[in-house]
Amino acid sequence: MKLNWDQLRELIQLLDEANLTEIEVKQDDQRIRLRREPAAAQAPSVATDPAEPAATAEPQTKGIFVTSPFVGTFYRAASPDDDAFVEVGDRIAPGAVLCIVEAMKLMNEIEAEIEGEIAEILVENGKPVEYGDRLFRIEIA
Amino acid sequence: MKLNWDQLRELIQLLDEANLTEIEVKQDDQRIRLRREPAAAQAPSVATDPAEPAATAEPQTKGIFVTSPFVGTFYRAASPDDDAFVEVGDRIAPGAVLCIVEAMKLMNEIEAEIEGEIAEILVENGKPVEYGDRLFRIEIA
Amino acid sequence: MFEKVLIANRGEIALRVLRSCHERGVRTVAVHSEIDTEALHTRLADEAICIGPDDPRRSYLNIPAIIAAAEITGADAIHPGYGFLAENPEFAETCAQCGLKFIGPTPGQIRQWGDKVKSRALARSLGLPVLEGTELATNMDDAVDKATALGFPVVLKASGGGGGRGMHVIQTEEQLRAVFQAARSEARAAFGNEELYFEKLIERPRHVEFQILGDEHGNIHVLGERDCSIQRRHQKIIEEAPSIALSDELRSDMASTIRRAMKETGYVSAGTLEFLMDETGSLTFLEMNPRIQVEHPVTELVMGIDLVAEQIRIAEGLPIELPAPNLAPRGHAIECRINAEDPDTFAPSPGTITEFHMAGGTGVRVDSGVYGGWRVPPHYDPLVAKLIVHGPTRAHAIAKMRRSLAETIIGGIRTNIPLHRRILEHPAFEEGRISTRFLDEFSP
Amino acid sequence: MFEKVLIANRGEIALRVLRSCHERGVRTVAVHSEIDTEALHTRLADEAICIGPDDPRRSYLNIPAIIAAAEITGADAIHPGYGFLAENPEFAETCAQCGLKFIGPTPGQIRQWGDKVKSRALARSLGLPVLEGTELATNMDDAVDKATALGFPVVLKASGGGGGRGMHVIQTEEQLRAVFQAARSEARAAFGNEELYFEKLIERPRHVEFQILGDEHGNIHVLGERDCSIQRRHQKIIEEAPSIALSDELRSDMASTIRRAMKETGYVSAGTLEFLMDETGSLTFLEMNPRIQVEHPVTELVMGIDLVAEQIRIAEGLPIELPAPNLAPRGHAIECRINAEDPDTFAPSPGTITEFHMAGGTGVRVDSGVYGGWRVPPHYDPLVAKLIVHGPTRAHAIAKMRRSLAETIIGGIRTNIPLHRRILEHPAFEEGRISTRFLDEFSP
Repeated sequence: MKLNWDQLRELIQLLDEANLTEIEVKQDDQRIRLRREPAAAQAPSVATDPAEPAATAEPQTKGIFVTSPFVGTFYRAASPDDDAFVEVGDRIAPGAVLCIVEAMKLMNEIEAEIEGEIAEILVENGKPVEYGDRLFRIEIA
Repeated sequence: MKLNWDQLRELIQLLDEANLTEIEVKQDDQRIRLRREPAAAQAPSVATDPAEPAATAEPQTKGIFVTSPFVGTFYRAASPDDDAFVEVGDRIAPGAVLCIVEAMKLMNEIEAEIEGEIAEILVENGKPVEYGDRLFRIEIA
Repeated sequence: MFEKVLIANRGEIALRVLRSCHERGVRTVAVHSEIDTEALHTRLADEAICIGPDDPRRSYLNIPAIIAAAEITGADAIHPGYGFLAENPEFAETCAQCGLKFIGPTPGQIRQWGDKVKSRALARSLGLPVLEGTELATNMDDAVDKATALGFPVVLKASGGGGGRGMHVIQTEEQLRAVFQAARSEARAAFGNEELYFEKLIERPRHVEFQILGDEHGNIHVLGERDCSIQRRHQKIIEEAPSIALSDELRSDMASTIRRAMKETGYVSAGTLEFLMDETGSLTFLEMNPRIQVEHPVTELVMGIDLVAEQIRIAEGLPIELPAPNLAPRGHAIECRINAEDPDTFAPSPGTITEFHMAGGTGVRVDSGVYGGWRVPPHYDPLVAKLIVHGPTRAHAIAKMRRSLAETIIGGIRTNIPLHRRILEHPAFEEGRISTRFLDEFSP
Repeated sequence: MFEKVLIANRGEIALRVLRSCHERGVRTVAVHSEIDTEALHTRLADEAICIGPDDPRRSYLNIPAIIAAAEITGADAIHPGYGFLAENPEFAETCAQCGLKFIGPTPGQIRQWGDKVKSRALARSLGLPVLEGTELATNMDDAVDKATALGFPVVLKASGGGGGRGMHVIQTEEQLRAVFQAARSEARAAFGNEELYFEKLIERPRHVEFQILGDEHGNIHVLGERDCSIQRRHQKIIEEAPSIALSDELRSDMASTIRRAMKETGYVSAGTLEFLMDETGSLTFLEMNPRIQVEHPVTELVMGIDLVAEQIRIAEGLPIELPAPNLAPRGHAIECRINAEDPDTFAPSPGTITEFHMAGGTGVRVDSGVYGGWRVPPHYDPLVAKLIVHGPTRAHAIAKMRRSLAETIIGGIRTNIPLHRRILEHPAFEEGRISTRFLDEFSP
């Protein structure tokens, strides 16, 4: 048996549809092995999503995420009277202040580490953030 | 045995439909292995083997197993002074008495249901047997 | 002392018995059907014998197979658990004939309490308060006469029934005429006994039952009561101890009356006398169950005792051994029966348990015969676990049960946990305003 | 009453606190590191906040992150559990500065008992029996003089140590000269404090500790003792209550002495006074742990109390609420700490738990922060479950623990269950001939 590219794709689809975890095909002594993952390995259903690691590139959305290095409260401006540090569409350079995360009455300025464009602001002003929460998406043009 | 592409696809479908977890096909010593999802994938490790259903055909050993329909004590003869009902190599016909399983002081004669040859006697005289324990393997010539 | 006990049951009660045996240093033999080859009682016993196919009539109710299993393993005694053969006097007799000690009352005692009409008469003769009722109704006209004399509404009951089975509430003569023949056929089919009789209907009763223990030395102990009013179609689903509906005086009066009555019958082993309490707070005898009950743990928790260990001691001929001569309940205990069933439709939900995380921590007891990965078979009782909590007061116990239900996760099958949560959150339950009609009236 | 409590811990103790909060109707906030996103304490809390990466220094020991988590969730109070920040006086102070109630003793009390040399002096001044020992050794020659004056063998201890860390048994002057400098560097590295002192060596001591509770109203209760002699390298692995080594007279004398001493210091919250018992049966003060301990459940079971609920009540400013004024232990309780480690080499064994079936039934309590499918992270404490049993006597409790260990199955990781089984089967353990050297001497 020889597999071609289309057959391989179909195999992968079948694997998914049949809820298998493993297909083994060997050529000469012709060994074929298909395995299904045992059902019960899964955990209680009150799941929450794991926090994203800082600055993760995701295949489906372009760009880099800036995540919170602290637990605290997210502020887009230095004070209620000031303008926001950045807006969507702004070009930023490394070192540019993006926001403040307040923890224990300390105002921690979060700076950009890369050059790019603010594509999305993911947290509302004044809202609490956890460690690792995504704050901004930055597109590197 | 040579598998072609369509056969492989059919195998995967069968695996799914039959709720198996594993199919293994080997070429030269012609080993076919089909595994059903174990009832207790996550289970404690003090496992015992599931009792075989009565009269099971197995791929690796030819013939039919005669299993015990009762819990009790297995006797190969009507009394200690008598000859055994059957010996390995004997040809038997349906209705032939193969052994006795004693339960609650009742001597229950176990009869053959098919024609064939006694290939193996799987329990020693005087030993306890559970429901479903294999007593004899009979080859249907 | 017994060296080896065969446990003629499955599920949580088989494990319950196994545990008390192992703690006592007694070896255990499990019997099981084919589908239960990987069941927890099979796995954890010292020996396991397959006694037949999945159909319980051919395995767990198969007397010759069970006796043969005891014989080939050399067991000294058989514990029947509850259900299956626990109240079958022929089984108890067969054990005795085969030289096996039956861990329970005598066959005569099982028989004595098995027939519901005779047991009412017996209870009355022993001085127990018995609900107003009739003799057996011989035919339709006789039934109408007897029911009319008693006064509608009445409950039509099968003499061979029990545990809530074979009961019909009858409001009028017309209704009686419409159901009598069907009820008779049903009773014959279900219990092999078509005899029917009537009892007065209590509209909104509490179910209150007393736990007793008797030994071969003539000792009888009444170990307080349980309130099992939360029921669905006469099946208990939540039980507690003590009952908040009993005054100390009534509790102590009932205990004396029951002790005297059971001493007179020479009762041996564990048993439960069930009563209905009407709106005025008076108790009338319902039935006597000559066996360990599903809900026994709530009594164990408040009394600090091991009822199954006592059953074993009693069967060995030893006297009952309690931690103190006059035990009083300490704190409050609640049990929720967690069943593999849809919480709304109550349809059974067998299948593979993919996740099994029971509550833990202080004051929480879990009695269960299942585990993650186990496939609950469709052939048997849907009980998958008993979640039992113990706290200093009823309010504490309710709070503990709420948090325990909240942290219990059973995946892969549907369970009645959502129903239990709703009941435990219900103000009427919290305030103790409960009766056997709780679920009908509050539909929580 | 608190509305919301943040639990600054993980694993079984986080769940333990969560349970008492939920039973009290108090909402909970879990904090967790990234790897603990799916941990049970994270899942079961009302709210969960990720406070940092896996390294505990950047998450569970990260004071600003924990305080910020309390601030953004609006928590009223913080329970520190044991370990991590539980005995950090700066953390307790920071909580107070930020308007958060620290559920534990005052920062001053934590500080008072944190330094082992000062705490010995304090204990002596409070009238507690203290093991003969020396002042701090300023240098090598001073150390030799002090140890010689005390008389070899001695134990060289770090003033900043505790919980068995920073200890060396020294048999001779030569040995002392060989290890002194290294011990000093080690103490500086481990505790940030290089001070060393000596105590007399007790060859085969029992570890006996007393549980206390104090409230803001000046009440002090001594809730009996625990025997924690079964240790491996000064880490307790089996604990029981009561200790069979104490006569009723000694128990009551010690309780009076401790009550008087702790009343004098105005101690608030739960705490434990640890003692060593020598071969003659006399007790000498070892250290005071100003927090809840891992082994607290054995006290809860024999006393019928909830120590964590009392900690919360006390922090709310309420008086301690016990079921009876003079509690006496009822029955006997044993705890086995089940660790994710090789039972022979004691190497940690993190990994995915493929099977998790804990014992159940009467008299069995399980406190665990894991579940089937959970991956035990390598970054933290290897404790996966505490198996705790309660029976009417020590013999019953041993029998119950044996059967509980026999039915506990944890797959996918190695655990010390086989070691526990061997200890529980050992005649010396059964007879109560135990000391902190049990494992060295019997190698069960």
